[in-house]
Formats: sequence, structure tokens, C-alpha cells
Amino acid sequence: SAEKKTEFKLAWSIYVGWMPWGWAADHGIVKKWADKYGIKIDVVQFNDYIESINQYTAGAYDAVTATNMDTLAIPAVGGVDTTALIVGDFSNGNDAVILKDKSKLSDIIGQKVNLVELSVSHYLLARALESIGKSEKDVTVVNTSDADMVAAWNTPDVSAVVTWNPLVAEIMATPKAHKVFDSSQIPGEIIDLTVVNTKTLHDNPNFGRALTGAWYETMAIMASDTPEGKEAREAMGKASETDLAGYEMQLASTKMFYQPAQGVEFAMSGSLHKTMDSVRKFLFAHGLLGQGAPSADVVGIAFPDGKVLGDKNNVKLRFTAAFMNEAAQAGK
Amino acid sequence: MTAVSVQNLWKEYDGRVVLEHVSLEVAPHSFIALVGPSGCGKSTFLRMLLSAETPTRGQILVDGEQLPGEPTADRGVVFQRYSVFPHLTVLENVLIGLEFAASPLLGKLFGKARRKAREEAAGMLAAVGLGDFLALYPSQLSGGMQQRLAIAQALIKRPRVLLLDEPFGALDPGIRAEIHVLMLKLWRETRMTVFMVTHDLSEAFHLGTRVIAFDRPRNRPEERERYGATITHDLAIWPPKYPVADNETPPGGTTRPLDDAGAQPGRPGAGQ
Amino acid sequence: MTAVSVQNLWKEYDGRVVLEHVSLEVAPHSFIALVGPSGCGKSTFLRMLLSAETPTRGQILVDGEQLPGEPTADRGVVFQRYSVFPHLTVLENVLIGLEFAASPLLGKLFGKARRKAREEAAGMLAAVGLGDFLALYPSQLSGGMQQRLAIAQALIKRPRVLLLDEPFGALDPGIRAEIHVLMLKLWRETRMTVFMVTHDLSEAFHLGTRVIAFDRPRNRPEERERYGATITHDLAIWPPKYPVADNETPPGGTTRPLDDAGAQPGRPGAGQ
Amino acid sequence: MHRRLINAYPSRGASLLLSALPFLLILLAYLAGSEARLAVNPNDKLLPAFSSIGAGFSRMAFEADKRTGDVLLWVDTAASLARLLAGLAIATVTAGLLGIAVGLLPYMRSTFSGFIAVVAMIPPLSVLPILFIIFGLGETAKVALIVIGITPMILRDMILRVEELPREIMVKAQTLGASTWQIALRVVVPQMLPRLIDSLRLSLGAAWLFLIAAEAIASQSGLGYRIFLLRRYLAMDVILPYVAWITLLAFLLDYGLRLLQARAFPWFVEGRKQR
Amino acid sequence: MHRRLINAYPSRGASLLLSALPFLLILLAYLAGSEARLAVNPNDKLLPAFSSIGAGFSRMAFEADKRTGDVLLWVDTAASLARLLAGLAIATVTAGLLGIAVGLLPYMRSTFSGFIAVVAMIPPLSVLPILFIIFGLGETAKVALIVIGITPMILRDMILRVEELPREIMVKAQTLGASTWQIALRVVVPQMLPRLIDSLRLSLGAAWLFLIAAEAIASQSGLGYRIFLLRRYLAMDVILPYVAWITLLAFLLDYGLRLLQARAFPWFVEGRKQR
Ligand SMILES: Nc1ncnc2c1ncn2[C@@H]1O[C@H](COP(=O)(O)OP(=O)(O)OP(=O)(O)O)[C@@H](O)[C@H]1O
Ligand SMILES: Nc1ncnc2c1ncn2[C@@H]1O[C@H](COP(=O)(O)OP(=O)(O)OP(=O)(O)O)[C@@H](O)[C@H]1O
Ligand SMILES: [Mg+2]
Ligand SMILES: [Mg+2]
Repeated sequence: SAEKKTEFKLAWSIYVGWMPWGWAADHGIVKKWADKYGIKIDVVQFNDYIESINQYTAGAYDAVTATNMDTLAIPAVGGVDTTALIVGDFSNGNDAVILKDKSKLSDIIGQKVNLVELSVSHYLLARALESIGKSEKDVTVVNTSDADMVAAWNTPDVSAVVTWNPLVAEIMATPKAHKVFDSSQIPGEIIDLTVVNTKTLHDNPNFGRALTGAWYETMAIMASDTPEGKEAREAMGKASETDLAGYEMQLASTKMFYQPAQGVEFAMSGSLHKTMDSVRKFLFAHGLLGQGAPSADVVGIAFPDGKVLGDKNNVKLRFTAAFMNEAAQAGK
Repeated sequence: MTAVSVQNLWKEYDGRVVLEHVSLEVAPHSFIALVGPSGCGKSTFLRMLLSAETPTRGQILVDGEQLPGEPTADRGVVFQRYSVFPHLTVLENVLIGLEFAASPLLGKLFGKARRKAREEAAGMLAAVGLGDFLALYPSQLSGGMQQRLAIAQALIKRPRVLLLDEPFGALDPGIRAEIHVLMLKLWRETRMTVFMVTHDLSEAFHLGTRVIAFDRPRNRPEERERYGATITHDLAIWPPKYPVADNETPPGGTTRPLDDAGAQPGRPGAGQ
Repeated sequence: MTAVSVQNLWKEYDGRVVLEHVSLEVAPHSFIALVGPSGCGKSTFLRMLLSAETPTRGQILVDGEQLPGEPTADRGVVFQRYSVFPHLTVLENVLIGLEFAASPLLGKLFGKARRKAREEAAGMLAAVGLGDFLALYPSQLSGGMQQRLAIAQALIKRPRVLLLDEPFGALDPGIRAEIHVLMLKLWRETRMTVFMVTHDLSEAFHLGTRVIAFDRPRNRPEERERYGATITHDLAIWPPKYPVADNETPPGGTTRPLDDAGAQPGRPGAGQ
Repeated sequence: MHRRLINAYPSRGASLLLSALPFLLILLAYLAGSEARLAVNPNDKLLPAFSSIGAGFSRMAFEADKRTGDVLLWVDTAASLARLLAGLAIATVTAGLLGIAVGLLPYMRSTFSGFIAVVAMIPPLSVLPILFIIFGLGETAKVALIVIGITPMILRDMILRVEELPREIMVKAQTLGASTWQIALRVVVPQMLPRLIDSLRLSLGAAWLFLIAAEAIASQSGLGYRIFLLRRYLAMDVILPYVAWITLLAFLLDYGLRLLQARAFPWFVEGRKQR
Repeated sequence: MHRRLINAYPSRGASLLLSALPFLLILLAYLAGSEARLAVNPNDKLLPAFSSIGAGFSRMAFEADKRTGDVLLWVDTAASLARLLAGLAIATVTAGLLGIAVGLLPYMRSTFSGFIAVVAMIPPLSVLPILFIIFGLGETAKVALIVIGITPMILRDMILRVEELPREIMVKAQTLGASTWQIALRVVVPQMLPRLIDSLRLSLGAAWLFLIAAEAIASQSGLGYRIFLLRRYLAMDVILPYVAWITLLAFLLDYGLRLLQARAFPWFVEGRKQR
């Protein structure tokens, strides 16, 4: 039974790769595209990233901005069939492992590491440790809220953190901070998405079209070297309580897919396959694929090339290139 | 002009007997003074007359009819403390009784109806000597003035029975004398039946037409649980020390009449 | 055997005069009964005798010496309410006065010293008839027992002056009579000087060697702020109605002596 | 004259000085800490110099934000106060009405007293996700969190206060012929209003706490939102004046309520003095 | 017999039924909501079926965690209770001692009463960064947040209670020759202890709140930590039993304090009854 709707809600939270949503909403771009398809899209900003995903998972929102890992672990595991509509960027240095007074990654062994547990930071730490042949058992993880990370760094108790921008930039500005590992060393593994409820998207493809249309129009402005582009970037910086320079520094460590074609290419690539396999193994090891899950295969992940990772009868996360493709065609 | 009949009344609290075998016939327009040691159940007795407490056994009839199950407007009361509403002015404290009757929904009168009720209340207050203090709150009144207010508040409902629980205990002798005068005047005018608890024997003999003493006949520690207090003395004050109306019958007392008990009470605590 | 001299005492609160021109010479071993209408400053006067309040003008001498600036152990007090410590048992309430003196640091005695103090306290409690209730808390006592406890508590310090503020107001006649007897006995034995505020004239005349009345000579509303109360009557009760020791001088009274005021007091509130 | 410490009162001047003392000490401690940290790292953000705090405050309070054109402090204040007052108003009315009903009517008491005792023990922060799902994320949710956070407190207090009304007052009203409705309307409610203000004042602290917690999760303006956002950057030069501002607002609210009580219910304040 | 509602008491049986009613209604509402959501999405996490909740609880309470080998519920409970009790103990002792000193000594009152009134208005969560530098991020910080959160409440209450002691009691102690120290030790402190328990009970709710907030900030175990961690995955099948468990603990703590008061201070409880 198809459910036609005309009103939709998108939840987004403050992060370098998602700031365009706020700007697009403020500048009427979202409304323009929604009007074009005769629908209404409510763009709601969350302070708390996790709460935005929870709200989406509970059904209060039709779309949300999230990382690949959290999309799999929360809505998909929670039975909400979800489609990654837009692959916006991947973290290319935005997430980092930082040590105080020490400069080698191996110095982290035996330390307490402050990070947001079960987040992409946790994943990054696991990958970093893997890279030197160690595992999570060799450190002590202390769950620390992202809002307090900078303040925590400033206390003598804390000697190692894993976190993301803009917090990385803030911490690196203090005298004793040394970046010992960052996401540029695992390129393409921490992906920032705009995801949509699959059923809603299936019943209302125009919602997907409006979102991609608005997104890539914004991308085009943001990427341009014009005064308008600079103004947009400055506004996005301000909205995340930093300035143009700060925001551009964050962008530098983010691989943005400004053109839809780039997104399509990334989604179609085989590396996404490998990344998601690594991610689901990490989640399984931490018991996040559902309690009593017999293997990492319980939840199926479908890719644009038709391949499926895990249970084919229980596909809950789908990567699609269709809408980005449509936008790429329209843009030509 | 209301007769009260108390028939073999018992009251227990959690199996502890407080009052037992209390029987009493009260003639209309009596002024009953209740005395007795602390804790013997005088207040409990009044509360039962008010229906604020249910007897364990026995019954109370007012003009031959069973008491209703809860307090009603035909039995007024003045307590020693907390007898007036602290959040209402003197005038409002008296007015509210009229408003309850006339305005079931809001409990408040407006316009002409209010002016009329106000006049009646102000008249009653003037009668108890509070005519000049209508706008004050109880906390701004002295103890004596508060008790006069409580009396006015009770009397505006023209109760058939008025119950007073140590109403004048906290007052100094001058004010107390004034209130005694007032009380007797109102009692005579409204012809109601009054029950008054007091610790002051001289007050009891001065005001009462009949003095009733409660006490525990068995009072050894091991008996306290099992046996309660009852009426141990019942003295009619006759002839009355103030004029009574022609149509009044002498209030019934069961023991020896005291000639001059009212005029020359034994001074409390004088015996050394 | 302590003389008290009050010299032209004034007390104002925020510019409102409460007491004025109070002068009084009290002979040793007097029993002064203070009476007067509510709010006239009797309690204030006692508080000044205690140094719990400072006079605005004038001074008080005890045996010729200026009062110390704060309450001390040579002046004991019994208030109408809150006079004993609710968190201590009967015994502890009396013991604590001895412990304060003997143990500056902990305020508590142990071992032999405690046993000795305990004996003394128990003796005092037996004297006021509380010998069987040593382990009870005040909330488990009746009003009369609490007041006896307060008296024992004050007397264990052997104060030279004892101040009583309406100490027996809440008691019923029987218990009151008992306490009167006890009070007079203790007064005679310890030879202290007693000041007692009371609203009960018969009590005043029964216990006092001298009755002092406070009142406001000017009491019109517009005068209330500017003029306070002062001594309006000062009656020596002489000859005393109970035996006094040989070496006692008649307590000085400045106005007419009353022959039988003690035996036949005017009944309060009797005048209609 | 030698006196016991409990009888020693400072003079007016000394009293003023003494009351300023702890504030001065805190100020000095801050200054010392700030200088020490700034000496090590001139860019230290944790304990900024007073000049930075002043600049931060004036930026928030007097300069229009470039992006939105709003002066942020006032926008934040308006948003937060609106939520806080709405929450307080709803909680007060709910708890007042329900508390009076439960305190007054035996049937209501039987039904609700156990339930309220249990519900009052649930820490609202632990059920945040459920609250957000039920109330959405708009203004409703924020107001709801405040309401849910403080209603149980006020409610329990109200029930106690109603039950504390002297039995005599209830009997008296009945002897004047009042019905249950009339007793509630004319005897109990008016006597509860000033007590409700007391209870409200006691719960102000918790209300601010919940406001800040709610604004930290989803919102685009508000004092708590701003503090939360700036906390990531450790922008203490703005956070500290914001905290001072919140403290001032809380203090004024408390003071205003006390004033209201004194004005509107003179009988209550006087009655209390006499006790 | 027709009676006013205020005089109508339910029978014992009816009373029991009535008090169960709201719990039943909530349960039914949950069941209905849960079934409706599970019908649409059998993996729904928001309102899991009772069987899932039971499984979640037994997993936390009886099975050892794979990663650490601990049985998480007990580890969390032990960690949280240790923090909570430490915080309560420190706050109680501090507020008790300072409150008595301020309430009793005019010099202390002049010095601190204004300061306390202002400090009590600062929302502690808004000055977290400063607390971190002072107390670090370890157990100290969590206990400190609880202490800072509830001390002002207890303190203000204590000061009021000391000032409420009848003037007569103070005068009486002096006429028995007591020094200030002796009055504090033997008259005021013993009378304040049961009142301190009252005040502590009132602040239990806030203490839990601050505990959960503190554990959400930085920690490795604790009931609040677990709830916030699991919130990341909307694991309501564990969060709900945790909330119920916290509620039970809070209830027991409250009950224990009431019992302690009744046992240790019979004079206080009896005195209160008589009022
Ligand atoms: N609600 C109650 N529950 C249990 N016992 C009660 C209750 N009310 C009164 N009592 C007991 O009943 C006895 C009589 O109390 P009551 O108040 O009637 O005495 P009283 O004669 O009025 O005393 P007083 O002169 O001190 O006012 C007392 O022992 C009291 O403890
Ligand atoms: N601390 C105070 N501040 C201001 N006024 C006071 C204070 N204490 C007493 N007063 C006033 O002083 C007057 C005398 O009070 P006091 O308590 O001495 O009267 P009293 O004679 O003992 O009355 P009562 O018989 O009612 O006990 C009263 O008008 C009272 O309001
Ligand atoms: Mg009684
Ligand atoms: Mg007095």
C-alpha cells in the first residue's frame, strides 16, 4: 500500500559536512525544490546528533543526516529499512586520535582514551590499533560526551582522546597536543550520509528528488570561488560557532562530493563494500547488531551494483546511486 | 429551642476506650458547661456532636432525629484555635457563611445580593464589637477579637446547637469578662442550645445552666486501655443567676443543685 | 537571697514604646507575681531580667551589680512553651545543666562523674514527682509533667533568680494545684527570688508575696505608639498566708496592703 | 562586654563588609587562576581575563549577529524565558489542581498517592528519549521536560500542605454549610495559592536545570543552547557572562515571586511572621 | 447516607484497587503502544515487548558481559551508588555543619547568607568546564557535581531550620550555663540531625539527576553511563529496566532514610505527630 505524503521532515545536526542543510533551508533553496515537486519539507536542526537519529528511528522524521556506521547500527538494526540517499562526503582527517605530550600512536597503549563510545571515534580507534597490531584490550576506553571533550582535554586526567572536528581543531590548538592517527589514513571509511526511510522514498520518489536537487544546488554554490560561495561558507562556519577560516580548515580535512557524479562513483566503487564489511564486523564485536545475533550477517546491506552483504531476506540498509545519478543528469 | 439526647455513647480509638456509657438528656435552650481533666474525651464528645467523629456505639438525637453523618449548618462551632479563616478579612469571614448558602456554584455573592448579605454580616459583627475592624485579617486581631469573630461567624448561620471547645482559654481576664457578657446575651437572644468545654471552673459555673464533669472512674495504669471516661458529676445551676424567659423549663440535672456555685466557685488550685 | 533593683527601665521596639518608667525594688526571697493585659510587655520585662533583651534606657541591678550582657546560669527560667529540650529524655534534660558546667569541651559526662551527676539529677526529678519517668521524652509527657520537668531543669543550677512566664497556663485545675504546692515548697527551700507572669489573678494572689500589675495609662489608639505600659499597681501580700522563716523581712510593697486578697481574690470575669 | 558568639552581632558597616567578603575572595581566586593560566598560555580559553569576558559579553549583548541580524543574548533570553515560564505555569497549575484534589478527597488520595510516590522517583533525564518521541522536538518537548521535571516536586508539596490544613478549618467550613466544591473553591484554593508560590520558588533551580538540559538536545536558540554550543569550543569568555546572566535572572525570578506573595497574600506573610 | 466527597472514604478493598489503577492504566497504555509499533516493525526498539524487556534485564543482571566478564547491572549499580552515597554524605556533612554555623552565629550569617543566596542560583551544569579544572574528570568530579548540585538546597534548608528553633530553647540553654560551643554540640546539632534527614530526602531526586548527568559526561560504568551509552542505540529493552531499577533504588533509599529517622530520633517523629 503506497502512502502518498506531501509533508516531510528532515533532521540534521551540526557537523562540517551537514552544515549545507541549514544554509539551504535558511536561503530558501529547500523550499524552492520542495515547491517544484509540490511538497513541503521541514528542516529541523538538532544539537544532539544521536537524538536526531533516535527520532528518525522512532519514526518521527523521514530523513536524517548520519554516518554509515550509525545508520547501520541504529535504524537498520532497529528494523527501519533505510536508504542512503546522498553520499555527501567522507572524513579525510576530520576524525583523529590525539595524544598529550606523546607523538607516536604506539604510545597510546595502556592509556585511558576519552572518546564517545560506540561512535565513529571508537571505530577509528579500533582501526588505528589494528594498524599497529593491537586491539581495544590494550587501552581503556572512557566514554566522554562530545560537548565536554575540549574541557576534558584541558584537565590533567586526560592524556588521549579520539574525536572529530571542530573539536580536533580546538584541541590541536593547545600546546601539548599531537595528532597520531586520523581518518585520512583510512580514507572513505567514515562516510557522512543523508538517509531516508526506504518505504517513504519508495512511495514518494519526489521527496528524494527534491532533497538531492536542493543539496547539489547548494553544493554548487558552496564549491564556487565566487563571493557568493565565500559568503555561504562563512555563514555555515558562523552557524557552527566558528568563522570562515575555521570552517575552511575543517573542509580541508573533509572529502566533499560537490558534484553528484562524484557521489555516484563512490557509491558504485568496490571499496564501499569493503568498508561496510569492516564496519559491520566492528559493530558485531561490540554487540550492536542486536543481542543474540549469531553473526555479522543478520542485517543485509544492499549496494547499487545489486550485491548484498549479509542476509538477503533482511536487507535494512540500501545504498543507492539512482537519485544522485538523476541529479547528475539534470546538472549536465 | 433544641433538645439533644445522648444515648449510651461509646468511643474507642484503636481498641482504646476513651468514652463509655455517656447518656445525657439536654433540655432546649440549655447552656451545658463540660469540665474534666485533660485527655478525658471532652473534645471527642464535642466532635461527635458535630458529626466530625462517629461514635463506636450509641447514638445522638437532636430534637428526636438521628444526627446526619457529617457536619451541617445547624450545628455551629467555635474552637480554641484555627477557628476563623486566616485568608479572609473579618467581614468576609462572616459573609462566607451566607455566601455558601446563597451561591452554590461560586460560593460568592455579587451586586445587590452581596450588599444585603454584607449588611447582615456587618450587623452581626457590630453586635460582637468588631464593627470597626471589618477590613482587617485575623492575624491582625488580638486573641479576644479573633474569638469574637469566630462567634459571629458561627452565629450568622443561626445554628440550633452551638459547640464551644475551650473558646476563651487564651484570653486575659478583662477581655474574657467582656466575652462572657456577650455570650450570655447572644445565648438568650437566639435561644440556642450551647455546649461549652472549659478548664476554668469559675467560668463553667458562671455561664452554664448545667455543669457536667467527665472523668475516668478507673484510672490505674493497667485499666487505662480498657476503661474510658464517663459523666461523673451533673450539676444543675438553679435558680439561674440571670433572668430566663417565662416559657423555659428548668434544665434537668440529676444530682444535687448548687445554690451559690455560680456566685462563689471554689477557686481552682486553692486547696494546698 | 537575692535583691533585684529595676531603675527607670524603658523599652522601645522600632520607636514604639512598650515599657516606660518601670522602677522596682525587690527584696531578697520575694515571690513577685506580674499581671497585666496581653501585649503590655510582661514577657519583655522578663526577657530583660534574663538579658535576653537589652533595655532602651535604665538599668537592672542584681544584688547591687549590673546585669551581665547575656543570659547566665544564676538566672533560671521556665517558659510556657518550648521550655525543655525535646531531643533529650527527662533525665538528660536535667543532667545537661550539670554537664555544661563540668565538661566545657564535650558538654557530656562519663563514668563516675556522670553517675554522681545522674544521682543529683534523679534526686531533683524525684522531688518534682518525675522519679518514675526518667527515660521518657518530653513529647511523651503531659503538659503538667513537662512544666515540672522545666522547673527541675532550672532548679538544678540553683539560680538566684527564677523567672516564670505563664508557666501554668495550659494545665488543668487539678495538676495546677499540685504544681502550686511544689512551687511554694521549692521557693521556700532554695530561698531564691521568683518573678512569675500569669493571667490568672487567683494564682497571682495565691502564690505571690507581692503582685505587680503592668498597664498602659494612656491607651487611645493615637497614643499607643508614643506611650508604653508601666507599673500601675503594686500590692504586698502581708501577712503571708504561709509560714516564712524568721530572718525574712516583709517584702516591700508601695501601695495599700491587701488583707485577704490572697484568700478571696476577685473572680476574674465575674463582673457582668 | 564579653559575649557568647551567638550573641555577638556585627555592626552595620562590618556586616556589609562581611557579606561582600566571599564574593571578593572568589573574584581574587579567579583572577589568580586566570593570570597563572594566561602566563603559561596566552590563548588559554578556560579562565579568560576580565577584559575578554567583557568583550564577549558586549559582543553577545549589544552587537547584531552577522548571520541572523539578531542580538543573540536577547534572542536567547527571550526564547529561554518563554520556555521556562510556560513550563513553570503549566507545572504550577497542574500540580496545584491535582495536589488540592488529592489532598482533599479521600478517593483521589487512595488512587494517586502511591502512584505519585513512585513516579516522583523516576529521574526525568533517564527517560529523555521517550519524552522526545512523545512530545516531538519543538517547543512542546522543552516545556514538557520542565513540566515533567518539577511537577512531582510541587505536587507532593501541595498534597502535604493541603493535608496540613488544620482539621478545625475543614470542620468549620462544613458547619457553615459549605459543599465540597465550595470548600475547595473558597477555603482551600485561596489558602494554597501563597503556599504554591513557596513551592514554586523551591523548584526554580530544578526548572532551570531541565531547561538547560532540554535546550542542549534540540533547539536553535536559548541560553542553554548557546552555552552548550559554545562549550564545545570552550568559549568561556561568553559562557561565564551567560552563567552570570542566568544567575541574575533566576535571582530576580525568585525575588519577584517573593514580592508577589507579600503583595497578593498579606495575611499569609503576616501569619507566618507570628509563628 | 449521602456525604460530601471530602467525607467519603473508600473501603480497604476499594482503596487497594484504586491505588493499583493508575499503574494498570500506564501498563495498558504501554502494551497498546508497544503492540501497535511492533505490528508495523517487529524490530522496533522504542517500545519493546515485555518479553524483550525481560530478556534485556536478565542479560544485564545475570549474564557476564562478553567483553569485560562483568555482570553489568551490578557493576553499574555499585559504581553509581558509591558516587551517589559519597556525594550525599559530603553534601550532608558540609551543609549540616555550615548551615548550623550560619544559622547560629550572627557573624557567619552576615558573611554567608547573601553569598549562598546567589550561589544557589547558579545552574551547576552550566559551569562544568570550570568544575573539570578544579576536580578533574575522575570519580572526584562526579561526586563533586552531586555535592555542588545539592549542597545549596540542603544548606538553605538547614539555615532556615536552625533559625526556626524557638528562641526560648536558646535562652534556656544559656540560663543553664552553656557556651556557644556547648549549645551547638548538645542542643542544636542533635535537634538538626533528624531535620537534616528530611532535607536529604527532599534532595534525593536532584542528587540522582546530577549523578546521571555526571555519568553522562565521562565515565566507564554506572547506571547513568549505561543509559546514555545505550541511548546511542535506542536500546529501550535495557534502558527501561534500568530506569525501573533506578526508581526502585531511589524509593528504597528514601524509605531507608525515613526508617532511620524513625528509629534514631523517636522524639522527633512523635513530636511531629502531635502537631
Ligand atoms: N484521632 C485520634 N486517634 C487516636 N486517639 C485519639 C484521637 N483523638 C483523640 N484521641 C485520644 O482520645 C483521648 C481524648 O482526647 P480529647 O482530645 O477528646 O481529650 P480532651 O478531654 O479534649 O482533652 P484536653 O482537655 O487536653 O483538650 C486522648 O487520650 C487522645 O489521645
Ligand atoms: N522582638 C520584638 N519586636 C517588635 N515588637 C515586639 C517584639 N517583642 C515584643 N514586641 C511587642 O512588644 C509588646 C509587648 O510584648 P510582650 O510579649 O512583652 O507582651 P506580654 O505582656 O507578654 O503579652 P502576653 O500576655 O500576650 O504574653 C507587644 O506589643 C509586642 O508586639
Ligand atoms: Mg480538648
Ligand atoms: Mg507574654
